[in-house]
Amino acid sequence: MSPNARIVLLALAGLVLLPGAAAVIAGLPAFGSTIAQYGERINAVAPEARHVANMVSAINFDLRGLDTLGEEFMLLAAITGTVVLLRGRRGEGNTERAMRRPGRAVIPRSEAVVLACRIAGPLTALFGLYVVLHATVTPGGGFQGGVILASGTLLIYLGEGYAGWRDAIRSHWLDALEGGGALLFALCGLAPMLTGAAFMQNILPLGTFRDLFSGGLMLVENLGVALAVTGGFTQLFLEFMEETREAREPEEPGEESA
Amino acid sequence: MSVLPYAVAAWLFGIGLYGIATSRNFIHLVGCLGVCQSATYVLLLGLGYRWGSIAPIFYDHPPGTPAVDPVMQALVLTDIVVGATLTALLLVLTIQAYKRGGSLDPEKLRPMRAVGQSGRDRGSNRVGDGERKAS
Amino acid sequence: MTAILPLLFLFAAISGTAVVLVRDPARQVFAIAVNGLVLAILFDALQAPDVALSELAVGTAAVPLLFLVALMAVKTQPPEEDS
Amino acid sequence: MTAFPAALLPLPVAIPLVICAAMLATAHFLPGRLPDILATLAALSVAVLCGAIAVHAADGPLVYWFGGWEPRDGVHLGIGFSVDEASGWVAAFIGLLYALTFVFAWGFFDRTHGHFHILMLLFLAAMVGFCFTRDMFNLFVWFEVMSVAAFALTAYHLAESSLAGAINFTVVNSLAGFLMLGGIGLIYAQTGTLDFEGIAAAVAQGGRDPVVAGAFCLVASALMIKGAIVPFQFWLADAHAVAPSPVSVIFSGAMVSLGLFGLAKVSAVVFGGSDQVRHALPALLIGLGSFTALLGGWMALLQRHLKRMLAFSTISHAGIMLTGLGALSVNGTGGMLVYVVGHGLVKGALFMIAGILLATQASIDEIALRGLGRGIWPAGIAMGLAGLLLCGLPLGVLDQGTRLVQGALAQQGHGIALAAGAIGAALTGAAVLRAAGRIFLGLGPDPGDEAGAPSEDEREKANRPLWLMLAPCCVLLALDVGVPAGLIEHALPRAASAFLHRPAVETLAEGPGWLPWISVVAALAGAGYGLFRRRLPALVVRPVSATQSAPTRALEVLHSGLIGDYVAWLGVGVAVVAGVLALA
Repeated sequence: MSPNARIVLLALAGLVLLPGAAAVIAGLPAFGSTIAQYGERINAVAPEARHVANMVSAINFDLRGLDTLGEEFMLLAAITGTVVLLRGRRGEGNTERAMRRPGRAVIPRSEAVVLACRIAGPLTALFGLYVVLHATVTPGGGFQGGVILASGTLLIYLGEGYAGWRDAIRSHWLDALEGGGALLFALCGLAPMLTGAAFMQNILPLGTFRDLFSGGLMLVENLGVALAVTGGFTQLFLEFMEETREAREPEEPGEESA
Repeated sequence: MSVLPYAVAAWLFGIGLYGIATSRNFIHLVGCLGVCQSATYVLLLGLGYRWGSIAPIFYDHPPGTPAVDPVMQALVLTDIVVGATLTALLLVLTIQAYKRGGSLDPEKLRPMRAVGQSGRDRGSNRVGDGERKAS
Repeated sequence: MTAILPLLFLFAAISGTAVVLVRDPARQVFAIAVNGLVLAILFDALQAPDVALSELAVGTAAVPLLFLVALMAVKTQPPEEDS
Repeated sequence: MTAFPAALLPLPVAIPLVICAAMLATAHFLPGRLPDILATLAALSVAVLCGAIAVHAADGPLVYWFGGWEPRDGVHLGIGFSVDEASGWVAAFIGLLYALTFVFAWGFFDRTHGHFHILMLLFLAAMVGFCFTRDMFNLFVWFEVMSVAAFALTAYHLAESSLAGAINFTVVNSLAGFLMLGGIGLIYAQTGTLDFEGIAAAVAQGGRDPVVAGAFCLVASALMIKGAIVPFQFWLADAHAVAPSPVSVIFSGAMVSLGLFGLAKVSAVVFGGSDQVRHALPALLIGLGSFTALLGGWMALLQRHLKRMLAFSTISHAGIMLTGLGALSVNGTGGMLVYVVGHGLVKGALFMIAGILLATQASIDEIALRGLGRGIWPAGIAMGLAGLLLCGLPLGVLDQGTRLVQGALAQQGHGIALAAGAIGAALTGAAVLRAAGRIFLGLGPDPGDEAGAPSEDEREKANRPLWLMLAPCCVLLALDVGVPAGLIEHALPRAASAFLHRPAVETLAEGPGWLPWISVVAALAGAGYGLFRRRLPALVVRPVSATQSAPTRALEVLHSGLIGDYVAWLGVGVAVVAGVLALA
């Protein structure tokens, strides 16, 4: 089909769908007028039932924890898939050591960059940890914090260069981190069943409302998610960076962090 | 105003589809897919919003204060993870496809081409990519 | 507040359209990052700070980074000769 | 505290998840064969558990609330699993198919540190979750986990065609996910709940509502994309043809039909209360289904790449399943459920035979393989039998499903759908039988139109003995033929009514007994024509070739492999669904 025919086809479909979309939009409750009963009910019930302030975390880790379990394993599937697809060509064996082109000079980095990264790295890590730990009281949680932590590891790359980064971060540690985090989450589901409770039932002490350690089992699940996401995203960055290394003329490290 | 968010969501999905249909570069195409996905974020959060409500975090406000719908937010959170995973996977596929096929153009990469290695193969029957002009 | 929200929605529509219309992937990356940022601000205005934080981490940092690296990988590597 | 049988419900999902997380955590220390063993055992335990659940669900659906969040004052707070007998058996069948696939692939993926097994186990867990859940968003989550695992598995070979196929698959199915999520957002905003029952109750009270129709349009389109219904079918041939053969077994045997299974559940249980949806469904499903059955069958006949041929045959059979669904009766849906299992068994066996040819003869091209299969004649017998079963040989589970679907269609006077299904099955059977004859008997020296079809050299590692690959294939065929018909006849009326949430019926009608034979005869005739074209009088051959060529070329051009085209057709498909809903 020629591109023009394609656009005509799509436009025709759009024309048919337009009145339908208009009818649907007209039938929806006006923007901002009301929210669904389910959400309203959770806002009413969950603070008291689970002693947590952040309703989104309560839903993610308790009320609808199964969704998050699925989501975590979706991430795991994607990252495993990425690893399989990227390594398939390189061969599994090559990934343990930094791939350095023979004869390539190590590019010196300016002192300022190294220093800035050595300062910013720990700060990013701290911020990530803060976001992870405060899942039940303020915005954030294992996923957001994990992504921030993984981004922080990229600062090692910026400051210490590729080889230093590659030496600091080993692929099978990341596998262990990712798999271990996901395993922890899944076991949080199964463990309560041993006591006769339901899958993922919150059987731990709930703590005090607005306290950092509130929410019981949610804290463990949050930790599992944080581990899995940190490991997973770092693995993702690592594998992607690896793709750029086989170039004939490697790029100046640092360019891509714009 | 009462329909704007939904209209924006529909627009984003439509323009994303248009982008995918006309894209000549896989990396660009992955970006367009992200636009389609952002339509779902906007739709869901728009549906879960209520004027004059606080965020569903009862830290500075006592429980019982009217808050927006936390369920929609939880759904969108999951959706964002979906988006990140899809983007990563598609980019990997794109990189590998480029290495194999030497092109990032969706019009040039074909899943399977017609071959004619059998004994009596008539050219008229072949529907190869030769018939498609890379316009 | 009432005036900001519609404006943000319109910005989201415009920046999304820009992502589609900027056909050069190297420049599209910036459009994607801007789109992510606009969406993050919009989500925060919609009282969804959790989602905004995720979108900030994923949409403006992680995803554009992956795009950049993919672009680099494609630019720096000649395709293989064999299949 | 949940009582015994219901307390089993989370396990078939949790066990594979735990095992694959543990496998990933220890990926670099696992000895060679352990992933194979663990994965096979996990899949078997899923099958056994699901079977046990299905047995217990005979008296009524088992319900399980995660996190102990039981509904309070009629509001569903948490996520629930609700398993009726039919869903349980379908999940058990899926577990079994995985176990046999793991045996089939024994040692095939030994260089990936168990990563293949991790993806497959995730795929399995997602499918079981998809069958069991009673929550719209949870359905979406499993739908996406399924997709993501499948995307990565498709591209495993890293050849150009497999990457292109995987990209098409990923883009189209991601769009399906977005559509589905949009639909879920709409229905949630309108009804205020995500639980199947809750939505059903709200929908039934609501009357004609464009939002409900719109939500259904989006969700149904998404599931039809997964189920490869025309005009959403394009991705399937690209993806199934290039995926490693063990993965294709799962794709065709379980994933596609699971999309339609989901559609059956959603349209009957969730949106069944809407008059608009109920009035639109028969025309929509039977129309699209008949068209799909014919187009898939015709395309299958024109292929020479064996896996691509089987992929098109899957499209055709998905169309037949959809017509069964479109009857909107206990009879039709029951037939479709049996058909899902039977088709999975037969199609799984056929993809395994394709894998055997890839491994032992290092080719998948029907014409290139001519006569090369003589050395592995047991595979030839299996392929011949599978081809006959595929076109409707009155024997076994697939045939029982076919008859029930035909019975439902005949009852409601859908003659055209009846004919389309029979012709579609005959065409796919003809294609498979022609390929079997050419490969294993060396017949058909001069290929017809199929010579111009796309094909590609491909090979898979030949590191397994023939018997190890043949055994799971034979088990699948034996199951299809061997499961006593009386068992299904006895349980199905009850199970299908429970699945649809309708009052139980006594017996189910079957279609006319001569119809399957017509398909078989037509399939044999079609295969014979393909193989003995040379020896037939020109009077027969010329008109047939003349009518074949033009539509053939047009169809191949349509299946262009270009993602832009597919997206345009996707838009058309959604518009068709919306149009039919609007007119109802």
